[in-house]
Amino acid sequence: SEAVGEYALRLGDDALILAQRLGWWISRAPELEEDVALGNIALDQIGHARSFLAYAGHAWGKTEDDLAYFRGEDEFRSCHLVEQPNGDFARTIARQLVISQYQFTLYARLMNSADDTLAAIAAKAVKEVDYHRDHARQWVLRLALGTEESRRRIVEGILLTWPYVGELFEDDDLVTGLDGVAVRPSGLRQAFDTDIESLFAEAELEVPAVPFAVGGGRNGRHSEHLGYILAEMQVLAREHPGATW
Amino acid sequence: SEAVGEYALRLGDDALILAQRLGWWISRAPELEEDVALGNIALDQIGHARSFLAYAGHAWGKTEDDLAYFRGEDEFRSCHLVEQPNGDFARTIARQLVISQYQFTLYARLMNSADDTLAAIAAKAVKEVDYHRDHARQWVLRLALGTEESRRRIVEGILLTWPYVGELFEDDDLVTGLDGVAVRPSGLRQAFDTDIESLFAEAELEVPAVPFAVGGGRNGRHSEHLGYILAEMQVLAREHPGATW
Amino acid sequence: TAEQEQFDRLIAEDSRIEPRDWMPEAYRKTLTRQISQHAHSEIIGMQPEANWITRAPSLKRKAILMAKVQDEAGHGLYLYSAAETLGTTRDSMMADLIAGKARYSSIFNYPARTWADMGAIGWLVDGAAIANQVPLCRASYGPYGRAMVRICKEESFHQRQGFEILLELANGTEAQKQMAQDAVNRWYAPSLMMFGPPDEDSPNSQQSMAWNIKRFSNDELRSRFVGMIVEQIKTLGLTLPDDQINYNEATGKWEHGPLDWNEFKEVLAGRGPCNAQRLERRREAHDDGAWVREAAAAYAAKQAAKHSEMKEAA
Amino acid sequence: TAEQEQFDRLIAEDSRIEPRDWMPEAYRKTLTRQISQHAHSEIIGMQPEANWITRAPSLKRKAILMAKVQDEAGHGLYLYSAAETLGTTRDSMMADLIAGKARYSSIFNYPARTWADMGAIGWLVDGAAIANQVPLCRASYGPYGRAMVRICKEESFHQRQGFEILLELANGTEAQKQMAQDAVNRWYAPSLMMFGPPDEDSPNSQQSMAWNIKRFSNDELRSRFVGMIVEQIKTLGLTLPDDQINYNEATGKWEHGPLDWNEFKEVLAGRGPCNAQRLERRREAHDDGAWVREAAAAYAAKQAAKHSEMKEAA
Repeated sequence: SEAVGEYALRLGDDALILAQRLGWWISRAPELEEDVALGNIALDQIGHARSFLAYAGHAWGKTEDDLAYFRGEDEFRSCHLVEQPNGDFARTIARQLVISQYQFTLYARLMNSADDTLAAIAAKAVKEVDYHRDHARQWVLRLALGTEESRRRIVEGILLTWPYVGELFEDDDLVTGLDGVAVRPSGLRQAFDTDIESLFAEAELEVPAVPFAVGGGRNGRHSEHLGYILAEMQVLAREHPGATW
Repeated sequence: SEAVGEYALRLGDDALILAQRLGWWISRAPELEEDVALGNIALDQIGHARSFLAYAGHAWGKTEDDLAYFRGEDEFRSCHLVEQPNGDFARTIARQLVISQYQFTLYARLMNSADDTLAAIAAKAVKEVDYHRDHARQWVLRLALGTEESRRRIVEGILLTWPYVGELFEDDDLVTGLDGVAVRPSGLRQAFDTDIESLFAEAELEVPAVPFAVGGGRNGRHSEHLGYILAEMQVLAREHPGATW
Repeated sequence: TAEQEQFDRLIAEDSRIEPRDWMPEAYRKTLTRQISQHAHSEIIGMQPEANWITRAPSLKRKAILMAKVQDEAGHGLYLYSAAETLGTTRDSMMADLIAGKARYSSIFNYPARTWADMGAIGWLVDGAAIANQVPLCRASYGPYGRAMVRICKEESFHQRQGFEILLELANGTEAQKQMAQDAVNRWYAPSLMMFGPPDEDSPNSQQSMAWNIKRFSNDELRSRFVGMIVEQIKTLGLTLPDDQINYNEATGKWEHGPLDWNEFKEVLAGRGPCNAQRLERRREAHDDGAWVREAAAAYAAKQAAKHSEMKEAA
Repeated sequence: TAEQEQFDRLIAEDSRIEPRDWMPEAYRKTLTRQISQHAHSEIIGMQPEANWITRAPSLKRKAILMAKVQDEAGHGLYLYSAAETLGTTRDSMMADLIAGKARYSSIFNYPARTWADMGAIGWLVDGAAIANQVPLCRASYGPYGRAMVRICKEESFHQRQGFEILLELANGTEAQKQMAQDAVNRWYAPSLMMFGPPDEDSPNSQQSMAWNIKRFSNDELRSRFVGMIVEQIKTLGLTLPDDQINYNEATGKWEHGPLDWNEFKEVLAGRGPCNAQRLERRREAHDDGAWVREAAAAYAAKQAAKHSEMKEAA
């Protein structure tokens, strides 16, 4: 149905935009091991994006590439979090921590979706995201407890990331209407908070007291960053409409 | 003629791509006075670009916007220098020093072009570029003789910029064929070297001994940066072909 | 005191207070806060528009937009200078801004999503700013009033350019027209809220009016602004997203539909779409520029030292 | 000496030299240089392809390209490890690279201008690399040979993917076909030069062959490669920019037109289109990552200290 398609778009767009951001790091990471690790995470995310978008496309007779390359900014359904700039490595890790904690619980629950396809994609994805989550958590510990500079930077990275946490957990008519099929974002909040608290306790960090930014990504109201991301991502495909690659 | 049009494209594209790069600084400069100053320089360059491109367009029945927004990467004629990233303020200033020294002598000679339009554009532009040149020279002095950090940065900025100096002074069939109309790039070299030497002597800097990078911008063979610049610059115009703004 | 009497007399005469004049501390504080907030608004206000400089869809529009954003930096400079005459340095005002301690106009916490926002911001946001600022040209504090004269002249130029952008879009393709209408829909209410809360919720206004800083109440200015745009929207061939606009013959004022003051308070409290982003960008530019400012200062000091050495030697 | 004799015997038997074995200093030096250059080439070689990750025109291609560039980082890791067994640390090799003291394959100093370059690099550059590297799987130094086995397997996968990209373009729109032909035109000669100078100008090759590091001469490998691509280009329906390719019945070897060895030397000397850019990017990534590596090291040290404290307490 179109509602399921809309829901799959949200999941797919988060993964796609995140992969697009992470892809930048490949050849620029702090060490070769991280070129590999961030590359792996980006690859997993692009894999999830393809699955979700291909499935979403059924609702409108479109392919994953139609959706990725030929939608306008207001047709994307990504959250503001994944649109945020990479910044330094600490900021990327902070964003990665939040998104993978969120995706982990989300996919773990989506495995029980009444929609078999969503359940199957989630069952595969959750294992990979578990690794992403672990990767981010390990780095948060290393950076928070490493050197003075790394600590300053991860604190700053978390501070810059936190305004975009709130949007992830907002319910709306679409998800409440898809009871049993979609996972309610608000229901993921507690697990998220618990996981963050235990990590931050070990890392001697605090959840920053910053106000949440108004989101709107699920309705096509994006941060000012998305336009730039799409201009780059879509430029070649749009120069050759109808071409296959 | 098409040859004059081609020549005007080179001048216009240098100015356009430089303005595009400089435009990024507005709202990000080290102090408000520099938002204004870099904004002024960008504005002057966009003005020169419009004059040159409008004139170039006569050769093919195209407008300045046709040329700016609907040419592909290989149809641009900009030099690699102006395509280089902004980097930090020092790198922008180093690039600005080189391009405005070059443009200043170029326009000063182009005022005597047998082509009245080119001569007129140059006569107006040379006064503005004289200010750009002075702005860059003053900043080179401040940065080179300011603090240890600023000195380190301007030395690095110059080092990163110098590989792209050589291309500016290369002659080719087009310019030699336009004798009396075009200014021969090779003929600008001596004035450039003299001006840089006197400045560097005062700033206690040295011309870095780095090999020149192979250019090719005048024939449409660009640095890897230009594709990104154009993707951003042209995205909106191309989304609405035929629209006026 | 005699000083207070002299001050009161100047105010009563509607004369100007100048930097060397004595003034009550509260007056100084109020003005410093207002002028610096105004300066901060110019600086932060550069960001939503700078967002479209590299993507402007024609070279003419790119040049106009660059010039506009650059003008805003210039306005910031005038205003910080005016505030400095009251005894607070630009550096300390900047520091407050970056620390998140100072306010700026809340409207700049909304994103500039499309090119049409360049039109809507120019027409509505600059329009509201001008309606606010024209009376400030007669503000009792001299340097502020004079800065406003200069600024208003440029702002009305900007407003006209914004209107032109919308007009071009409204007469363009279907997609362009939609883009224009969408931008007007999004900026309409926030621009009305730029005049501040309704009079009954704006207790500080009284004192500012008594001091001849403010000349008209929030609601009065808002009503005038509504009257202005309700005419102009017809020329655009677009609509305002408010079906309750009407002219009240009895009061002689324009009235509008209810505004979501809760949203206003949320954004003011930091929970708008772009608050974090705007401050981060400003902080980043400030921090990244620190070494440049230090270098300039060090160089100037060395030059000064050299100069005085030469003088002594002579 | 007995050690030298033992070494000579192992080489004569075509056996493998292992890290714990004695080896002549010149052998160690030659290998260290060759393996580290090879590692550097993998790392620098990531850049031209990374240039298209964010712009890949389909999600499938984006995923394949990401995986490929990531594999190259992996190859770099194997190779640095192999070189480390000869007694030089990765850090010091990296430092040489960044200081501009170490070489890497010159071909990566050409820009990846269009998407079709992803095809041409895969097909021609990886193709030439494989032709070079397959014999290296039998290199006398054990860790090098084993690394090459792993790498060659992945590289041939990459080459096939590059070929597929070109095939898709060659069968696509007119613009795609042109893009493909243009990329083949640009990468053909540089890929042939990847095998190194003609045999008569390559004096070092003799010693490497005597040590069973190198197995075939530059010209021999180049000729085989030409024979391979001359067949494959037919399947693509494109042409190679060389009308002098022919099979010499007498020698049983493929011959090609003259190559511009002057350009080769220029690029080698630092005067290619992207030499400065490639090194700058690597240096930037290295410098920007310094604090991260320091943090990881500091954290590991703290954890180790905690661990040994706990052990002592137990």
